Amino acid sequence: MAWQFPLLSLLIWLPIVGAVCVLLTGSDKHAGTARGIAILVAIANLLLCIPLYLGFDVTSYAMQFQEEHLWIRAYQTHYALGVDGISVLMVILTNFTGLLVVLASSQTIKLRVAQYMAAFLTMQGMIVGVFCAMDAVLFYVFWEGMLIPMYLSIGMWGSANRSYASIKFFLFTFFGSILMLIALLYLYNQTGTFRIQEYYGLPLSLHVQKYLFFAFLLAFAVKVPMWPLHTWLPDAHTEAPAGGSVILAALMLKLGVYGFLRFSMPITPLACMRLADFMIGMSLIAIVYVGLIAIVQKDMKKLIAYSSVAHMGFSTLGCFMVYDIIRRMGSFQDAYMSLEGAVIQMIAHAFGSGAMFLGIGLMADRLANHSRLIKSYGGVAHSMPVFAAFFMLFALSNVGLPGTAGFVGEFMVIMSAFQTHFWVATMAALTLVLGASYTLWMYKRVFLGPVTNAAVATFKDINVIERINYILLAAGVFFVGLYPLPIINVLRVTIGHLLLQSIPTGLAMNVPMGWAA
Amino acid sequence: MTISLTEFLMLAAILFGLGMAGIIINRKNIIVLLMSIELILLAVNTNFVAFSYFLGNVVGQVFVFFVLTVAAAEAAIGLAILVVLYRRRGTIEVEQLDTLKG
Amino acid sequence: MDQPLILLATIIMLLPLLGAITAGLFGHRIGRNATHCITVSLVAMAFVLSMYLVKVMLLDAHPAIEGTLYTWATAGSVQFDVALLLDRLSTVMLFVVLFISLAVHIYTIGYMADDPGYQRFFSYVSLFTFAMLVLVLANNFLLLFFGWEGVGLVSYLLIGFWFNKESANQGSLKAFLVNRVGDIGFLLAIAAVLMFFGTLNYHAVFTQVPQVVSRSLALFPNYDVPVIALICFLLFIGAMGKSAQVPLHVWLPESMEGPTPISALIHAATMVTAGIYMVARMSPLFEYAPAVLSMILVIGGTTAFFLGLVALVQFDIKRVIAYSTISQLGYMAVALGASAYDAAIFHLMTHAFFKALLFLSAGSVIIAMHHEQDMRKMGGLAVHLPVTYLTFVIGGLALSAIPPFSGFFSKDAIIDAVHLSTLPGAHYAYYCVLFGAFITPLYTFRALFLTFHTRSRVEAKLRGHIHESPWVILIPLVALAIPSVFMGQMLIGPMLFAQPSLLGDSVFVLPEHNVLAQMARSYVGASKMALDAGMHLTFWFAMAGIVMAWMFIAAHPQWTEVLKRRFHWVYALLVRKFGFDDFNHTVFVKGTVELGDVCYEVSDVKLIDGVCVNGSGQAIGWLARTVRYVQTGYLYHYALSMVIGVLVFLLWFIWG
Amino acid sequence: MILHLIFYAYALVAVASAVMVIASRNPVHSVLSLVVTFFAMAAVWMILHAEFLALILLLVYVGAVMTLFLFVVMMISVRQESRRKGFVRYLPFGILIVALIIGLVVIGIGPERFDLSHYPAPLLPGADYNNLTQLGSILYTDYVYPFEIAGVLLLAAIIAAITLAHRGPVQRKVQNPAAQVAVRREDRIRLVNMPVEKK
Repeated sequence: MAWQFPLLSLLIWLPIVGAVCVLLTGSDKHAGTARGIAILVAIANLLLCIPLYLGFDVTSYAMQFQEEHLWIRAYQTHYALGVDGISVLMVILTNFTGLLVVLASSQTIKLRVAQYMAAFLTMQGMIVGVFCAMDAVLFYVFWEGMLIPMYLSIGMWGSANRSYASIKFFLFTFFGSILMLIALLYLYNQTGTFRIQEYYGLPLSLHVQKYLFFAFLLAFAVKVPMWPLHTWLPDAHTEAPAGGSVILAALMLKLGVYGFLRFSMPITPLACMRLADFMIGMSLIAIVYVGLIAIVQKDMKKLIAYSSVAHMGFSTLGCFMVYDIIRRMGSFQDAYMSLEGAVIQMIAHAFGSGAMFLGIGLMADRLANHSRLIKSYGGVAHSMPVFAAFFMLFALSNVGLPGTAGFVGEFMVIMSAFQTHFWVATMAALTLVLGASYTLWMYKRVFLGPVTNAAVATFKDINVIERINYILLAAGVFFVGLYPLPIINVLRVTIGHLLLQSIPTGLAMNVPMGWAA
Repeated sequence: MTISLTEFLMLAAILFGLGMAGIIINRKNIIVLLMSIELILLAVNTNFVAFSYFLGNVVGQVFVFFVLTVAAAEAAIGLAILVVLYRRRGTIEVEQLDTLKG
Repeated sequence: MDQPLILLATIIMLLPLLGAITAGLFGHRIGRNATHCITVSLVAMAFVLSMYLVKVMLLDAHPAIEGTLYTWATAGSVQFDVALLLDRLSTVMLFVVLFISLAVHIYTIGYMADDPGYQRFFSYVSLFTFAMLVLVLANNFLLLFFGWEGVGLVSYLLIGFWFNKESANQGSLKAFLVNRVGDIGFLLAIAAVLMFFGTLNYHAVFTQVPQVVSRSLALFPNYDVPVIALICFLLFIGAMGKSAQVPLHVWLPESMEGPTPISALIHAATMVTAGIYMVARMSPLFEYAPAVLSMILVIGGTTAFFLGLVALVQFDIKRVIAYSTISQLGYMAVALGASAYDAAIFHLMTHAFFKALLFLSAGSVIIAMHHEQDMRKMGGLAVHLPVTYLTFVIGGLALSAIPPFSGFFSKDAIIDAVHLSTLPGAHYAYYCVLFGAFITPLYTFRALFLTFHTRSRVEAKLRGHIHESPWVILIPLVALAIPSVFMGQMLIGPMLFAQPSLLGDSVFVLPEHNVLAQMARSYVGASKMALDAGMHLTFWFAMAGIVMAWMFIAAHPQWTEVLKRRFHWVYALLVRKFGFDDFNHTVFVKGTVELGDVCYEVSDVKLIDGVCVNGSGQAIGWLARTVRYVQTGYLYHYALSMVIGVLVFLLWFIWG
Repeated sequence: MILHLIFYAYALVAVASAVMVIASRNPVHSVLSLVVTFFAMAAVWMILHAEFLALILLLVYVGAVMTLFLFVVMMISVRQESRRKGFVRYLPFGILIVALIIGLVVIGIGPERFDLSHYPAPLLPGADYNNLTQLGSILYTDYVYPFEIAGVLLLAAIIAAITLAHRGPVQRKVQNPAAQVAVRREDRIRLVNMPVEKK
């Protein structure tokens, strides 16, 4: 193989090396330098995504930009990287979000700036690593490595109850991933390799597949998070600094769904098919039950955290509906929409909830006691009209209004849900009302009405950097909402291939031939 | 030579059991504990020697050699610790040494 | 987009958007005058361009054309396009929307003159126009839904325009949420269409109807529902939300918290009629779902009659008109149910003009009264506001279906059509709309008399400050008054009875449902119809309504009190609006919050977090605390445990 | 037969003295009993033709280790009267345990598995047989590394024992003039306000 420019490696290691550089600036005496380096690194990384996107061949389902070096000979572990249609999008999203977080934090964080920036750059690199890894051990290393900076960021820059939240976060996620490690080791024993691709289509019995499925499920369901493993999220979100909340919401939750797509579905297709109804049920609970919970929240961050759970419910729903759809509709084509919806929902949710967390963070920073309680606000639109307008846009994306990013995924998933069952679709569609209720009711109480807290009247509207941030996000929201086709083009072939791999032969036999286009 | 292996092993077993009993019964003097341990080791060594003889394999004796070495070292250090302990706490009664109590 | 007409339609659609963006993003930089100049001229331009489309499509009878702007998304074999459909129905709607939007834009210059959110308001109104045009011009369900939600959003923003007012915020939220309930139905309907037709394009769907008619879907085990009926039922739920049909009408009265221009534009003329438009557009589907048509008849009739009653006891001038709007929407729904889609659209048009007129006149009154909307504090204003009075009277007469005003023709057609309909529920609907014809003038003229006649009850500090409104307000009034008078007469022939009718093949009616064709046989021409009005029961009902209003309000106000006392329970029922609001508030609002609380406090915090998460942590702590007593620290205990271990191993060795 | 007699005699001595080790009231007696046990067992080892180890046992254990025990026991004066406390109480339990273990072991190693038919006694070695040579030839070839490690271990034990027991120069009385000169007033004196009269 001819030498190739190691783009993916660069995307992973540039921020991590950058983080080391930032750390070298040391104490807060050089905070400005630290911010500058961090922003430069983040921008450079986002720029690197351009050749990634342009060089990506959308007509091929193969892993692209592959890199492979032997890592540990004894266990045949490789430093193997590569991206397909799903992960290339997630990598771009990660770098986009990374830049936003660094920009936003450069305004709000005043204490231990270098360390903060370093933590977030490291996290960014690790997350890119997770999305690129083609080797199970490498994947696992990045997967767990990511927790450390996150844990630190919650524990050090979080608010009052941070130690409880950070420990809860760590234990939950770690507990889940341990079982995943066992599953990976089992697969290694079966195949003698850690290459994830080799695990696809292994002739495992249903019994074994079920065990593997639940091992993976625990790891991914905690990350997503699915009901009832979701309770770490509100705590982590509430206590994390604004940047941490954004990374959590925009990226970490996506890892769960990504895991389902990368591991659960192709490796244990039979179990996925058997347990699809169970997963659909859990997703619906997440959508309806957690939506109800979000309505009564008094803390804005908690509210958005719960809404994240509800929104990610759509992603998991989209993933696990494909089996029923193919069974009901008898055609492969109909399942595309479900998976496309799931992936787009992930991207859309990153924009919407990420922006809202940023907004809540910057409001709380303007308040002396950093309160995030809804009742501490009221009438913010009077003092921050531009911010209120932006926030409305993101709230609407959260509500899933057509034309915004939030709509696309929800629409596709509901459309597909109808093909599984009428009542599944109805339950999922309840989010139209529930989502609007919690988001807009919060908006009403925080932004509208007369100013009730004197401090709110003195709020300054957002400054240039914050405005840039929001313009970027708004562009994302509109782009995905109004013209999702470029994203779908990237996804299409990959999703088709994924479907081929994830459909058990038994089910495929009932499907008329000719779908394997 | 008509003494069978069993007889040696039984002797060793009795010594072993007595060593055990010494550890359990003795509540007062930690030195007796150490001595009980020596008894147990003696029993083990006897087993080694007996098997070595009956199997015609001299390696068993080599092991006894090492066990003796280690036991000597253990006794020396154990006694040193004991002395220090006595200096610190003024007692070597087993019942009073419960710092590790959970 | 090769066809120039589609290009033109696109431009028409985008012009208001351009205005909205300019006003929204740069409004404060370019100032008030520039803002209204830009937005008004852009809408005017769009209106002028739409006149050309009216000529081409309606007068020259150009066949319907479609054009794709771009592909929004694909999924497997399905392709979602952003594409426009230009046919007779959409052209008619285009014209109505742009006409009223233009009038409202101009009116706004005067009405909002001293409001700090001037630019924002223009931005919203233009944005609304854009969304409404998207809704009207869409050629597929997806784009329809885009417009549908778009108008809902702008409606939400505009009701809550004065966001300092708690009631406005409450009203806007309520409007959005109730609309969303309808949208659930709409979205599910779209899903059903996609599932069974494999496409969302109107034309493709409608041509496949005969193949799908026989299919059914199992909602419950062993309970199958015909697909078409299910789709239509769900679609109509969407329409109920948007067009304020019982029981999803509750948001419309509260939407009156918004500024009056938008009450005229959104909550009377255009957005609320989107549901009617949608059902008419989907007539090829609804025609195959007679059960749903019956349901529409019943719901429409109920809405038309019972919510008209509520208008009788309102004292807020805008709320009276709002309930009247609901009632009139009920009429349109009844027409839809009777398969008289043309009549429904006809009434939609006339209603758009005269109801916008009424609202704008009411707005003129409100401006004059310095934002006082309570009719108990008005009275005798006719002297001070002659032009407003005149236009209000015209609007009122049109609404009351007095010949030769436009409302007479459309409403009479509906009543006749439902009379001829043979569907189950048609009788009920007929009596509802018939008695509705009596109620309508009653509340309209009650409002008229209370406001303009009777003795002045204006507060002392306002007296002497009441002036007629400026010309920017009066011009739209006059502009709307003219069609309110003549439109019915002009259009009834071409719209209902001509072959082909004005809407042509945009709507589809099965021969056995075609009541308009039956009516056409006895149609004698518009002027004759107006002259013959005296032969109809409805006319006398309407006259009786006016007379009664005069008796009870103007001539003998004390009679009202007697009635109120005699029928106090009826009065209470009406004042409570049949208890819909109370019911919704107790069951849905409080119920949801309670349910959420239970889910959160009990299930999430106590059960999952308390018992499972923290509980497992505590269990481990408890276990450790217990187990640590094993660790006595005594050597002989450890030795004992070792001995026991040895014993176990021995046992295993010997008998294992 | 004579060998049997010798064996049982020594075995008896070993067991009896072992009982004395754990049952004796006086630790000095315990130590001496242990010495007797070692002697008896050395004789048993002799029967097993482990001459070298038997001698080592006597020289190293009895000569060095047990002496050390004796030193320590004598150095640390243990109150005699408390020694018996609890002994009787735990005695039945201890006997039970020991009986169980011995019983089980005896069952495990009973004649049905380990008698002469299973493990016949080896032939008597020739006249040139030398236990010392045989042991040494293995110890210094195959087991030279463990042997070295054992040496290091002993060294470590010596050092450890010395370090542990060494008291260090605690009795020195040294003055630090610098510290004495550098002392400040507030280090030594604290003035407090107190009420003249207590209430």
